[in-house]
Amino acid sequence: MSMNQEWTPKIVAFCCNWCSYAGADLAGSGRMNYPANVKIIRIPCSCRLNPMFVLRAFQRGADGVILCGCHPGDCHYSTGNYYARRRMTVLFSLLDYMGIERGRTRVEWVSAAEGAKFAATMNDFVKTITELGENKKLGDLRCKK
Amino acid sequence: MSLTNKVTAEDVLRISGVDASRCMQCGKCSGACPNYDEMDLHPHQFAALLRKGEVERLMESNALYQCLSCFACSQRCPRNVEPAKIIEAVRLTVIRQKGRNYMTADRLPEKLDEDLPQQALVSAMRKYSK
Amino acid sequence: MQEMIINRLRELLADGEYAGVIGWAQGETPFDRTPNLFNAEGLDQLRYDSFCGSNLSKYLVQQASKTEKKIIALLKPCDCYSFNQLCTEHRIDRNKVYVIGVGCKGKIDVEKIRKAGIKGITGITEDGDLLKIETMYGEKEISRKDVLLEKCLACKGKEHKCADEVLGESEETCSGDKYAAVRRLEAMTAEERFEFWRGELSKCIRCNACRNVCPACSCIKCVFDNPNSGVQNKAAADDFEESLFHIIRAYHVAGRCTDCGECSRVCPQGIPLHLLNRRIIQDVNELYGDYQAGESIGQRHPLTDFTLEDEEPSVIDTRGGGK
Amino acid sequence: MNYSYYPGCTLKTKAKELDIYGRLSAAKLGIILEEPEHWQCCGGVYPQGEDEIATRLSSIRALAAAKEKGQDLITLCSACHHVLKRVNNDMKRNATICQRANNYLQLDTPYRGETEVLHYLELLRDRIGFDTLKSAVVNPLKGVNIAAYYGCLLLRPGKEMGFDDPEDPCIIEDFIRALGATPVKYSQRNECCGGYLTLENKGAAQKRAEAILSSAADAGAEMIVTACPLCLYNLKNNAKTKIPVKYFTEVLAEALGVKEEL
Amino acid sequence: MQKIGVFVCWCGSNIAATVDVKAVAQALKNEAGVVFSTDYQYMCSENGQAMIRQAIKEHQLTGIVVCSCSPRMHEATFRKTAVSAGLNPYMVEIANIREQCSWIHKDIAEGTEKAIVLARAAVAKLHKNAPLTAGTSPVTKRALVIGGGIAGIQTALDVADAGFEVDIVEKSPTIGGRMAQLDKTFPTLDCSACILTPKMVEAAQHEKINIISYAELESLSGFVGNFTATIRKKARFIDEDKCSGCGVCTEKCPSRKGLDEFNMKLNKRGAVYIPFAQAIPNVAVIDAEQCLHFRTGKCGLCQKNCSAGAIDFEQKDQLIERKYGAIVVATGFKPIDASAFNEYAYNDSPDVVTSLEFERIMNAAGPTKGQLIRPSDLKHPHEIVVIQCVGSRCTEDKEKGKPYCSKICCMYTAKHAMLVREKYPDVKVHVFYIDARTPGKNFDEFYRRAVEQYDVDYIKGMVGKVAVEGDKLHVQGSDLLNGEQVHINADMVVLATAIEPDPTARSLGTMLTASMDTNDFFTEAHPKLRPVESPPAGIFLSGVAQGPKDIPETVAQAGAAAAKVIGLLCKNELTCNACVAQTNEAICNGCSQCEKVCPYGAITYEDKEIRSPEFRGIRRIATVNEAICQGCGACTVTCPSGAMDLKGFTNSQIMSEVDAICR
Repeated sequence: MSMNQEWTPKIVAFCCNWCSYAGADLAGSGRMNYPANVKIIRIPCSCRLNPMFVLRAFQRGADGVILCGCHPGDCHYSTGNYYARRRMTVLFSLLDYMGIERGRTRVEWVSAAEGAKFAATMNDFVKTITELGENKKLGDLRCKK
Repeated sequence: MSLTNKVTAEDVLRISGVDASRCMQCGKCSGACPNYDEMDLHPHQFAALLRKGEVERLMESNALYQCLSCFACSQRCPRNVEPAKIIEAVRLTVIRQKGRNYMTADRLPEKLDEDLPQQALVSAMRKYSK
Repeated sequence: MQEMIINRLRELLADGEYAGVIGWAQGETPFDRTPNLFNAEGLDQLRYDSFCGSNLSKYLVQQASKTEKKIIALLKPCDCYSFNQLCTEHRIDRNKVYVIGVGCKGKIDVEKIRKAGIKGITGITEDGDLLKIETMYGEKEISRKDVLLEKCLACKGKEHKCADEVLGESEETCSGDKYAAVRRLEAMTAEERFEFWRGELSKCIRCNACRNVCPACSCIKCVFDNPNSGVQNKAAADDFEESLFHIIRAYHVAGRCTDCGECSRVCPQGIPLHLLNRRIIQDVNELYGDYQAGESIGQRHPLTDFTLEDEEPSVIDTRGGGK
Repeated sequence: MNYSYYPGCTLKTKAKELDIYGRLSAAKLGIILEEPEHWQCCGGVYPQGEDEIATRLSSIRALAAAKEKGQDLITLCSACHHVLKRVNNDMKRNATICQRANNYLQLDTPYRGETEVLHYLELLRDRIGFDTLKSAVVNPLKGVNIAAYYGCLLLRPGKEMGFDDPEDPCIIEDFIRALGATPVKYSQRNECCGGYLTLENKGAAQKRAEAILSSAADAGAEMIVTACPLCLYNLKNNAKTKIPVKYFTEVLAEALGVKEEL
Repeated sequence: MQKIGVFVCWCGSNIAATVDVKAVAQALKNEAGVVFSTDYQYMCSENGQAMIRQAIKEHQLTGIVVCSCSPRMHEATFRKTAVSAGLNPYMVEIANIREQCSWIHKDIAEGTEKAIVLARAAVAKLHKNAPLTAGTSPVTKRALVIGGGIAGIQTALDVADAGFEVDIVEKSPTIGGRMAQLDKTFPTLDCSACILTPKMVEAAQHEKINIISYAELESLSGFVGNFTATIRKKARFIDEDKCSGCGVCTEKCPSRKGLDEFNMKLNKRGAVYIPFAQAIPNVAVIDAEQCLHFRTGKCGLCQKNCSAGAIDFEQKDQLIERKYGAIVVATGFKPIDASAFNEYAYNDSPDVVTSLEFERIMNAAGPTKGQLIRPSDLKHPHEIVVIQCVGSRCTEDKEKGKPYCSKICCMYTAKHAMLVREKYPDVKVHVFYIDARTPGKNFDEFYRRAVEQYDVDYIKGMVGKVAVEGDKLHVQGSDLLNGEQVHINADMVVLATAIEPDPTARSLGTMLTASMDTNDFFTEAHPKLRPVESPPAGIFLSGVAQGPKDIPETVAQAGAAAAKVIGLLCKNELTCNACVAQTNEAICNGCSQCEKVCPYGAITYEDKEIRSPEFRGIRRIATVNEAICQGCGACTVTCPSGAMDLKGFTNSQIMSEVDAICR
């Protein structure tokens, strides 16, 4: 359905229900544009993001994965984002170590009041991923070639 | 005095790096100014007139040469407007124009006395001429 | 040493208080030592020498829960960390195991001897720091420290962290910076690192040896075997999945891996899998403070913990290392 | 401890006392001040215009030279301190100025504000400590009521200078106390003396100077100390009220017993 | 296999303008399991819902996907619709094609394509949904009010009058708060104490209210309806039950160095003191830092003279643990520290005072017994300057001050000016102001009265410098209207300082997980529609803790918070979250990692008999308390075997969404 067959990045954004999903809604009601490549998956808390979901997204052809959650200290469940912060740090570092482009994964804290930040973050992330180009490595870490 | 290039409020804002729109016209700058009585325009007016784009009025002001550069206005401004920077920027736009040096070296000797430190001369030349 | 252990075990097993001993027996090839459960009668078959590199702690997960009686385990200093970690995770009941710490001065990697060009090995005898190797082509010599197992070079020390009694002397065999290999990789460009890992992981045949030996991989049912996990695959469905397997495995044991090095030791393809885990250990220590999994029982590992001041994930962009 | 030291033009001519007593005292306190071989005048006025690059260069050269030696840069003259400190801030925080200045200078390694600029008084307070200074005093100035005159340049803008609370400074009072004298607080100590206008509008400068001196006199000051040559000139020459005005380094040298008659 | 119905909403033109809704409905027909797909102008309307109900029945749908606005808007609506047609409410998924699609995109092709992907993801997730039933949890019928000022007192009274138990925790030795320190109130000029103290007494005597003074919240756990609070009751070294408040101890105390907090530290008090005459509880307190007994081991005069035997030097802090159903934050404010504003000579002269200090000077029970005299020499002032907006309305990059308008200063300044002129017509009062902000009932009339009737000199402009010159305060400021710099030799200067949240607010906010703004005011759950609730359920806001306000606004908000609390406590039980964690016992290792990351302590372990292909026998298994679990999912990621999963957001549901999006 796209106008032309040029490559555009596929971005999966995991948003916690309480802050960032609401922030994305606010970006919407404020008519703040960001690219349509970004598709949001609602999770209850940033700590629900299993690293397996990130890898799965890449495996299935995503070019970038971003996690948005409440700011540290503001987690609806008190501590969820603190765990998410450590988990993603370790995961991203491991992917970096395996030679995957650093820019493909990101964590950003977006509150329910930060619609503008949500839109700006997505615009910036899409820009970064577009510059990085297609995700070849993670989909293409061919083992038998 | 005719200007070859018209100086705009944007020029002054750019040179000064100041955001004049933050000014709420509380007048604390002018209340703090130690040389208020010597000036025809006062610090808060520099922000206000700049907002209105009336740069020419500012450029013709005698206040440009009465400002002590003591930064009391900038220091005490509750909104970080820094009027001292606006005054300096306007002064720069004036002396950068042809024939608008406020002070020239040949005028200096008459003003000197024995004890006057270099600092006074250097700064005067820098402030009032190209 | 072996005699001393067997004699002590005979004493312990004499009154039937213990169900048996987890120790090493002769394997299929001359220098292979395989885990085995011994009773008093079978003790003659017990082996303890420089080839007993394997970590026995994982075998206690099943054995110790089978019987009411206590079981005796022979653990080298490094095995103790895995043992403690499994106790922390309630996979082993500490009260049901009598741990004999056995002395260790580093174990020998026969592959390294072969790689040094010594072929047709028929026998190996030790003479202090020197190994005398009988081959079909005559006797050769090689320095013992040159053929130690990879994991011995990252030795965590000679202390047994959980022993009820200790038999024999131990020596620390750590050689320099254990993160040296990790740092070498870090110093490469992203492209080079990617090529390195692609090269290594493409050798994987999904034999699951690493998973089966890993003391941290003690799950009743592995996520890769679980149809509901979303990552189930017996054999790789697509090419990405081998590496996915290793990334997920490394991540799953993050914070719990004691750096025992068994994964790399058993890999038939010689993939340096421990370099994945060791990088995570390095990260965790740098970012969240020094932590050694299995140092003691009951620790809270760094990924189940946090501080308010933890670094943001973007720290990776600015930290030294990766280019 | 070795520091780079930027004296500035005035200290080489009309304000020799400020410089010489500063050096003598530093030597007594075990501080080695190294004056770079080639330094240029800082210009005396901080160029507030964001597009003024050329007028910042002489300061940056001095700052970069200190960086080469791996030393902090010590200043004495208030004006030089003000200019160097703020230009250094620009090099740290204003990417455009930093880049444009470096384009001009073509240094071996670009200068990005790495040097720390310290005023002599900050050196005494933060590196040596007023307690240490106190114990080094041999001629305590007992019973002398000294008023500090801060002026503008050391204090403002407070956020950039980071020198002291610009509305309630205490560093010179603490300094006076360390020398055994009694500090006199008065309301005009951080108000401008009008020195810059001494050439243009002597009347205004006289009015400001008188306001300061009479306020200090009312508060019981017997002496005023300052760090600025222009302030010193103005307070001495343009006020009706007469109180001795001295450089702070002169009383420092006196208290440390290293004062020589010049 | 599910039988899924897809319903695409136009939302008038909100969606239909940038998403081809018919194309979306058409495209979804081709998805596996979708047996019905349609579009309609307003799905949330009665007609739209009827259409859904009919389709569910007609096509025997097992689940529905509604492509509409955010689930935060109408998920509950469509769940109810589903229930009324006999479906489980959790067999409903929403594809957010308005906020996250039509409203942010302009190109219709782009919008339509994205809407289809979002709808597909919802269908993919729905395939893995299972019917869920929510549990219930009981409600503890007691409220905790933190802060005993007028806000806390009013909320407590209203809740208690409805028949529920209320505990007030107050950190100082008495309730009353800032209002107790005020002399008169604007715009009526009635005496603050006269209207406040009856309320304090009422609270103290109310059988449902329990005042825990000199105490602070130490920790809090639990969730709405089921909070457990630990309260630290600080040792006051006085037995509250024995002390009669006679005050003999305060007279006998030889220590006179303590600063009287109630009088803004303008005078000294003894080490044992009662904050003010109408304090509640009317019980003394010992300031251990000043007390000679604690400092030297000697003295004990108070103890010797206490006929009630109430002095107890051995008293220790006491920890009280209690359960609550609701929590009200009423922590109030304090004036900012004026010492950062020495351009107004606050540090240089005792005759420069803040407005709250001035309030105490004007008060008959204050340090000067209500006499207007200067703190420095106790002389009567003849000229007073008030400076407004001290520390208010500053930009955030300024090193001092607050970015907001403190709201009450214009009015209390007019009050001060008026009171001075009324009592001492010989005193000139000048007020420097930027704007006189008086939007309130009878406020502007009040301010005008100060100008017209009392001849208060309002000068539009700010003061640049206050200089202490001899025994005068030289005030130099702008008169913007007359275009001149004015110089006033005043005898006193009053600083109308900004107010800021109480310093305990930040740590309390963290403890309650209640969000706060950058100025440490508590944030409302919704700025318009839920102004007295904090985002976490069961936490309510009362008074200035939420933002600057005057007394009537505070009282009104306190009542509103009370109404919300009563609404909650009326219920016998709350419906729990149905989306809770669940253990797959067949594969749980019992490794105890999930328990470590659970913020609610909802996970425990039991030895259970397990019969599965992998294991037969008794094994340690994790169990989730569904009433406690809030469904964050932290445990699911920590679980190495994947035995722990989150209902409604299962691993396979999320993975299906990922797959559908990346398809």
